[in-house]
Amino acid sequence: MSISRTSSATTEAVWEPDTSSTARLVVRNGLLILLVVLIALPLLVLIYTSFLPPGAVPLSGSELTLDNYRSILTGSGTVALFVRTIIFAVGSSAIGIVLGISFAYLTERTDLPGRTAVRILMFSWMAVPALVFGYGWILLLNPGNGIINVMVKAIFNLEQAPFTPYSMQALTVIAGLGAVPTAYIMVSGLLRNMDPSLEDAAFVSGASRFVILRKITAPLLTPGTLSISIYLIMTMVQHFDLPMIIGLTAQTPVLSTSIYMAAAPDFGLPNYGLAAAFGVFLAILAGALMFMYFRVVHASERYRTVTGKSFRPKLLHLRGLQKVFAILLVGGYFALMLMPLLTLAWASLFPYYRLPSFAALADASFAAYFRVFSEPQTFRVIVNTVLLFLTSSTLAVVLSCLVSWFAVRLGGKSGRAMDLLSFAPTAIPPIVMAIALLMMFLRTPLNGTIWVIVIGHIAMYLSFGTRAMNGALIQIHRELEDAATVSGASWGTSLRKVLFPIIWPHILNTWLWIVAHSARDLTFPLFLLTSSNVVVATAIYQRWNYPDLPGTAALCMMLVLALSALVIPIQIYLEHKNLNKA
Amino acid sequence: ETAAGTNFDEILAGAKTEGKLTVWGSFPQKTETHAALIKAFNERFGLETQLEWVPNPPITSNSRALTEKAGGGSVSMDIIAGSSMEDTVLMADQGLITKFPWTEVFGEQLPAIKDLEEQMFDEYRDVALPYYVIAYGFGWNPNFIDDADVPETYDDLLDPKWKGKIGFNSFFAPININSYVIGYDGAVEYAKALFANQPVFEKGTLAVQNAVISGAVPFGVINSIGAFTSERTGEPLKFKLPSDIIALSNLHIYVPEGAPHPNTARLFTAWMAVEGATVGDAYEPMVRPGDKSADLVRMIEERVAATGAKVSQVSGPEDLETSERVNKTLADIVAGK
Amino acid sequence: MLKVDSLLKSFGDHTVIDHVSFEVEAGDFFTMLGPSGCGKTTILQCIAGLQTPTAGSIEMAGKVVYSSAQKLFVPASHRNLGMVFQSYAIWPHMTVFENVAFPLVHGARQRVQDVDKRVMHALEMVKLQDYAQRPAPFLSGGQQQRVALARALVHQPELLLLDEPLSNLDAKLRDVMRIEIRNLVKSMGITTIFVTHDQLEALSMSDTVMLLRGGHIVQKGSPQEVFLRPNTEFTADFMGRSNLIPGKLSASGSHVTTSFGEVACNVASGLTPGADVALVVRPNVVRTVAARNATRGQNTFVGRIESQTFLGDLIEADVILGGQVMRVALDPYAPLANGQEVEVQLPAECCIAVPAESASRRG
Amino acid sequence: MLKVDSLLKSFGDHTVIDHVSFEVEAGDFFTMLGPSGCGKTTILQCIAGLQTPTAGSIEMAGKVVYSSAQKLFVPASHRNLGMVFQSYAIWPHMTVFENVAFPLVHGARQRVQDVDKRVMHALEMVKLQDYAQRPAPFLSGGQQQRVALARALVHQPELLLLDEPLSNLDAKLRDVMRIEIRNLVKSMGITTIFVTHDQLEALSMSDTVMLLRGGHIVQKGSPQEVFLRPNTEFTADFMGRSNLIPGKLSASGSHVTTSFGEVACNVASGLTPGADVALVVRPNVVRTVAARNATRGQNTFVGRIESQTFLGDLIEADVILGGQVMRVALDPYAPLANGQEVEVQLPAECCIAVPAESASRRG
Ligand SMILES: Nc1ncnc2c1ncn2[C@@H]1O[C@H](COP(=O)(O)OP(=O)(O)OP(=O)(O)O)[C@@H](O)[C@H]1O
Ligand SMILES: Nc1ncnc2c1ncn2[C@@H]1O[C@H](COP(=O)(O)OP(=O)(O)OP(=O)(O)O)[C@@H](O)[C@H]1O
Ligand SMILES: [Mg+2]
Ligand SMILES: [Mg+2]
Repeated sequence: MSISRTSSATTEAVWEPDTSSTARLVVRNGLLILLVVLIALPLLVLIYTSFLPPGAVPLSGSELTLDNYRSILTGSGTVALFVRTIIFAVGSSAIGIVLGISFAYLTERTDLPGRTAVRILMFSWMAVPALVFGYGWILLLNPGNGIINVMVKAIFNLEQAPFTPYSMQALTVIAGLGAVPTAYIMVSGLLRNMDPSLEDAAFVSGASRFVILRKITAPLLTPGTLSISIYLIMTMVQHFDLPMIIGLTAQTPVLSTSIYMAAAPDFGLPNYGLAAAFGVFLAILAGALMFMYFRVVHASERYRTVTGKSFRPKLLHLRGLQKVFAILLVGGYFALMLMPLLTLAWASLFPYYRLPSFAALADASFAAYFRVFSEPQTFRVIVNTVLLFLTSSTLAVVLSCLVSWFAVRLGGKSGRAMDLLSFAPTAIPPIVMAIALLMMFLRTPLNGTIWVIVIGHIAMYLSFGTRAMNGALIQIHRELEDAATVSGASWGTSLRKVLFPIIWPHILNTWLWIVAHSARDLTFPLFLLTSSNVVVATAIYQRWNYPDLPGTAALCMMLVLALSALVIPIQIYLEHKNLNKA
Repeated sequence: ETAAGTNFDEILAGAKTEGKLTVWGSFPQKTETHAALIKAFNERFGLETQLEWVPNPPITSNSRALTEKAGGGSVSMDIIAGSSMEDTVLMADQGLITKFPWTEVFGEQLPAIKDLEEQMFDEYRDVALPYYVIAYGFGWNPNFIDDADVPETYDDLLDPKWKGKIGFNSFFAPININSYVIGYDGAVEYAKALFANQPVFEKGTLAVQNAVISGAVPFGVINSIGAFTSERTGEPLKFKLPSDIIALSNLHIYVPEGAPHPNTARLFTAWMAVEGATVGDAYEPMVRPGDKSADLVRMIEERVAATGAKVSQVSGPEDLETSERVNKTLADIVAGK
Repeated sequence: MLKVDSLLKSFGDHTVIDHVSFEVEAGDFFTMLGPSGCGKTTILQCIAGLQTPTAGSIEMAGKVVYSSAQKLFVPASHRNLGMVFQSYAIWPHMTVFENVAFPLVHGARQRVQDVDKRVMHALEMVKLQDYAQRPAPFLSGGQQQRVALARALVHQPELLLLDEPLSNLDAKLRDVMRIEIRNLVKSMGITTIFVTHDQLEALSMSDTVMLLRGGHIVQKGSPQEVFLRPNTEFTADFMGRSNLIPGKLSASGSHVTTSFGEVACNVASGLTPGADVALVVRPNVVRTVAARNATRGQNTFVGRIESQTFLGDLIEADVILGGQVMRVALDPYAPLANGQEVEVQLPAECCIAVPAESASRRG
Repeated sequence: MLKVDSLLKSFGDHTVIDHVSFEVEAGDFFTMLGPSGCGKTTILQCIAGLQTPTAGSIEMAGKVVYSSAQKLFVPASHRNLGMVFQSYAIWPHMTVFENVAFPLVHGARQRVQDVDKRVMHALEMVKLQDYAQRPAPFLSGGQQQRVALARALVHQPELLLLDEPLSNLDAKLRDVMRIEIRNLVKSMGITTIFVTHDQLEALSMSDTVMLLRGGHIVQKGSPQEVFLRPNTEFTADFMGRSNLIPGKLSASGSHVTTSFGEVACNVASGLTPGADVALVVRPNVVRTVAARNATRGQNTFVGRIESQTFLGDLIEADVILGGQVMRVALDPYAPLANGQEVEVQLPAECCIAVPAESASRRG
């Protein structure tokens, strides 16, 4: 890679087939190095760690063994563990996808009342930590005094509690419900980009609405849906909050909880080696899914339909029962999602938890909120949290934009490498990533600060960010950028002044998505916790274990409100912008 | 970083220059307690130390310290507080903590330190100090279960009528401690029977207590600290010791190798173990091991006298070995192996 | 066959189809022509049942399929239509065969027995029988266009609707498809409604052309009628290159007084002497020769060539004639020089006077 | 001004530009014409610096901007170009003014002082001065096209590149813009390279036309040369409707023997007597009259009208002539009937014999 310059001062001449400007070259190589450090290095640490003997800490100089693999492969429970993991991941993703598709169809293709509100709410739900839902559901469904159980028992005069959150089924359903917003947002993007004349053509051919749905709409959405499903399954395989608080009792450990239990037990030494070896299997599983993902994405290229200029989405008019049913479905979902939140809100009002009743209302107070706020630590927690999600999401989005640009616009070997690298974190269990980061930054001044968590989140959410930005970039005609280049704009200027402003709504949406996920993530903050880097998610977890239920609930509510206050206005702004454009 | 002193004066002098202290510990819990402790400590020794208390469980602190040490640097914390005897021994074996002549150095200012040292068994006499004692028992929510119905013994928990209704620590405490009385085989057999009764696992004994208070389970196996705390706050929780086995566990406080403020750390550790409970108990229940006057000790004596319950407490390295085996086996069972 | 009566369609306050009425004879190739946004697609979609009109009625083969008065709306799937979309709307997840078979297999009509035979027959009609098993995305634009046609025709609809089916094809292919489509539907005798904004397509394919503007019908008739006897400046201008020369109708009513003299011409009906008119003269009817000093006949004027553009088959030249620019077609094989004096003859039978349009209405 | 030497561009094994060399004079309006996929855009993008050639060299205003031998590549932003894209590439998040000001404000060149004045001047040139503050998406196609032009010209580039700038406009607007663009760049004296697949655009706008096919140059010359004296069947066919009649060059070398007789004609250079040739006859040079029984002169044959298509300005008819279909243009104002016997006269000076092409090469 040599750069030669002509003598002319105004002429910047380079010799590098792919990158025709020095800035671009520098950025590309910088990105590649960054991605390798951020992603390939943790993978290496993961593999190295998996060969450590039980109880050894990485870098302690202990000799390497195959014991962990041996114990996993010969352990009688391994097969069951994998099967359970897959059932959980596939099951919950299926629920998420099916509901996500239904809602996306209703809001994008029918005249369902309150479509915009649904869209905005869906985005806001994403910001609610899975933990919050988990705790809420436990309060609602536990066999002891779960509100629903108590009510159903009273109404039907039952002896036994009819529901329990502590079962594989409940775990799957609860996780599935939580996955709906993510699925919804991805699917509605697909629907928006579909040429409605494909459906019209079938309608004119004499097909009924149902046949069209079955024979045209569904198959057309299949590749896109499949790739979304694979993505969801991957995140579900690694999802550990809910399996932790529900699955343990249900005695249904999955891979992610096994890793966590090995890496962060309650006594003895963490078995990093075993955790990493599990992680390697998880990575292999995710890698296989990733392979499928790329196959599917590739296949879906040819499904991308040419759209004529008569593109004008038409809304299906819902009639009578259809409308009632649709409203019930959407309303039901939101009610279902609201219940755990309301339960927590209720719990936050009392010094100790009581079953909801009017009698109890007399004792309600905001004492827990005041208590939480009066603690000196709270200020630091808030600062840390804000710092964490603002910087990690902003940096992740900036990186995603650049990586996607190289992957989509420039292609070639380096583009593909970046695409693959940026997607790889999906295959690395977060906890393993956290261990790796701890190792990597131990001797740096970053150790123990919030910045290590920021780096972890950037690495984790890069995969989503690049997927989203890839999608946005593909839709933008590259002539728009070429026009800037030919106008004499440098590469940076063409991105800054032309490309990014055009895909601004996508950027903002992606940013919000990462904000929401970064604010709710527990794995990194918990694993890398020190005195100075507590964030709200860890504070919630600590309080729950304290135990301080009202405090926990109060913190949860404050987090949800704060995130909603951020998400909802931006969503309204974006909706408004979209409407103006149409 | 200051050099670690070898006698009280050096340590005190060192502490004066250090001025900071980072403690990673799960007990005591409240920030008010932490504030009161450092205030009393500073007054006692004429210091102006600032305390940073990170409420991490000992296992997190231990593994972090080990990792940091292996990584070749100093560790993040000055003091780790809350480890069981099992974990303390493990850390000593890993070289994270080394022997220190506590009585020799601090015996004059804090005479009771000698009693505490004697609670450690010989091989590990000087590596750490016990500063907390907890007893396991049954906690229940009187709103959901009548006092009379609450099980009396561990065997009562196996009754099928409690299926799915018992709150239990997901890391199986105190079955491992009970093994000192019932042996490895007895503990494993018991655990299998208990798991078949589908207890509601919560991550940690305190989480079990939480579930009981919220009514998610009518009762569960909890420990005395939490029980006493709830008693003070008026939460709907009652506590009693089992009539067959009373599991006791000491929690320990120690200074890891490479602590950034070794002098303050030593001084605070010694003071905390000896006098901390007296100061802290005003804010949350704290019971110093060997404090004959404590309520807990009286409760245990009464229970033993009334029912003949056996007290199960670690008494030597062979016990630790047993409990480690139990833990491993149970983990395998739960993992489905 | 098709009867549209007083069709009205508004979006909010914005009326895009303003009480349009017309009839289409069975077997006719009927073209709706007009500039972008004039409402062609909207009318077609109302006929198809893909949009609901605001008011009016639509009758198809004697059956009312929409009537605001009777509150009647037959959905698209029950109107027995064939339709080809601008974007083709070929289903990418199916083979060519499956695409074409769809209306037979999934249509709301009675089941047909010989799906295979009929699909293959339809594919033969569009000469794609060899491509039956090809996945639809692996077709060129022209082939996709043909598949769309076969799909629209396979169930022998009573009415075929075509919405700018040629606009995504390149010029050469468009020429070919134009003829193919017309021959095909004519040979099957299917009534066809064709939407386009390209006058050449309209002229070359249609039996009847209906020219629309801003939701109104401007002129309706055979291609020759519309082209040769425009009734408005708009029609004249829209149907092809035209000189629109402002003038006044003479007292006799058979001449137009222009800046360069009296021109004998045909006169659109309804014009009274003295009216402001536009004289429509197509460039290629003008006979232009180098000026001779001989006596000049009727409708012959002298001008000067201002500029020329070579267009291959002809040279388009601007001739200045009494201050007026007249565009004329010259023979490329017999070039004239710029600035040259020329004699311009306007054949009276090829000139037509239409009502002048206020400047603001000129599109 | 521009010198492209032995330009090679491959994608993997697939060579799309095969050692193409040409020069463009300063101030020339130079058009690259060719069917879809022949490599026009690729050449243009190599000139612009938006694609990197595989080998060759490109010189612009005396400076080498690309040379594989010297390993030199000047990026697009430093080539001082103006470019108009097929999709206009108007930035939708900016106003018209901001769009046009962009090259001045963000260009890599020395800062200019009078941005406002120069932008308004550019907008005046394209008659959009009143639209300066309009957000770009609220413009019609033609207006967007003009903005693109203003943006490409505002910084007075040395070279203007146009990639099918008219193909997204409707026919009427295309006519207008064709003239406007040519006048504008000619008045500014800017060297322009224009890419199109529309022969009418090429003929009407260019000083020089370069016809491409499959990455090769087929013919280069003035529009008249290329249209009137095609050197291949491909050129003849591509430049406009042509009858390509197979025949053999007679011994005299000035006649072609066809299935319906001997035709006197011009002969492309390099043809030897007896060679297989195609006789190129444009439909509109053919004079067709109802058959009379008078004696017939040279190049006059009798045929029968097979079919006719009304195209407005003319009627295109197929005449059967000795088993050969000859397409001719008829006068729409003097119609002839189908089946009628007609006399067809082929003016010798308008007929040209070119080397016959093997069927496989016919595009
Ligand atoms: N859903 C809608 N909401 C508001 N206005 C609409 C809607 N659909 C169409 N219009 C308006 O109706 C008018 C007619 O549109 P239509 O699509 O029928 O035009 P068209 O003649 O087919 O034009 P084109 O040649 O561009 O396809 C346009 O002004 C358009 O903006
Ligand atoms: N990135 C690419 N990879 C592979 N082949 C390509 C690529 N870009 C262009 N080609 C091929 O190069 C050839 C020339 O393409 P080019 O875009 O220059 O044609 P064109 O003459 O501009 O055609 P059109 O009139 O359709 O725009 C085509 O066969 C095309 O398929
Ligand atoms: Mg339309
Ligand atoms: Mg091109």
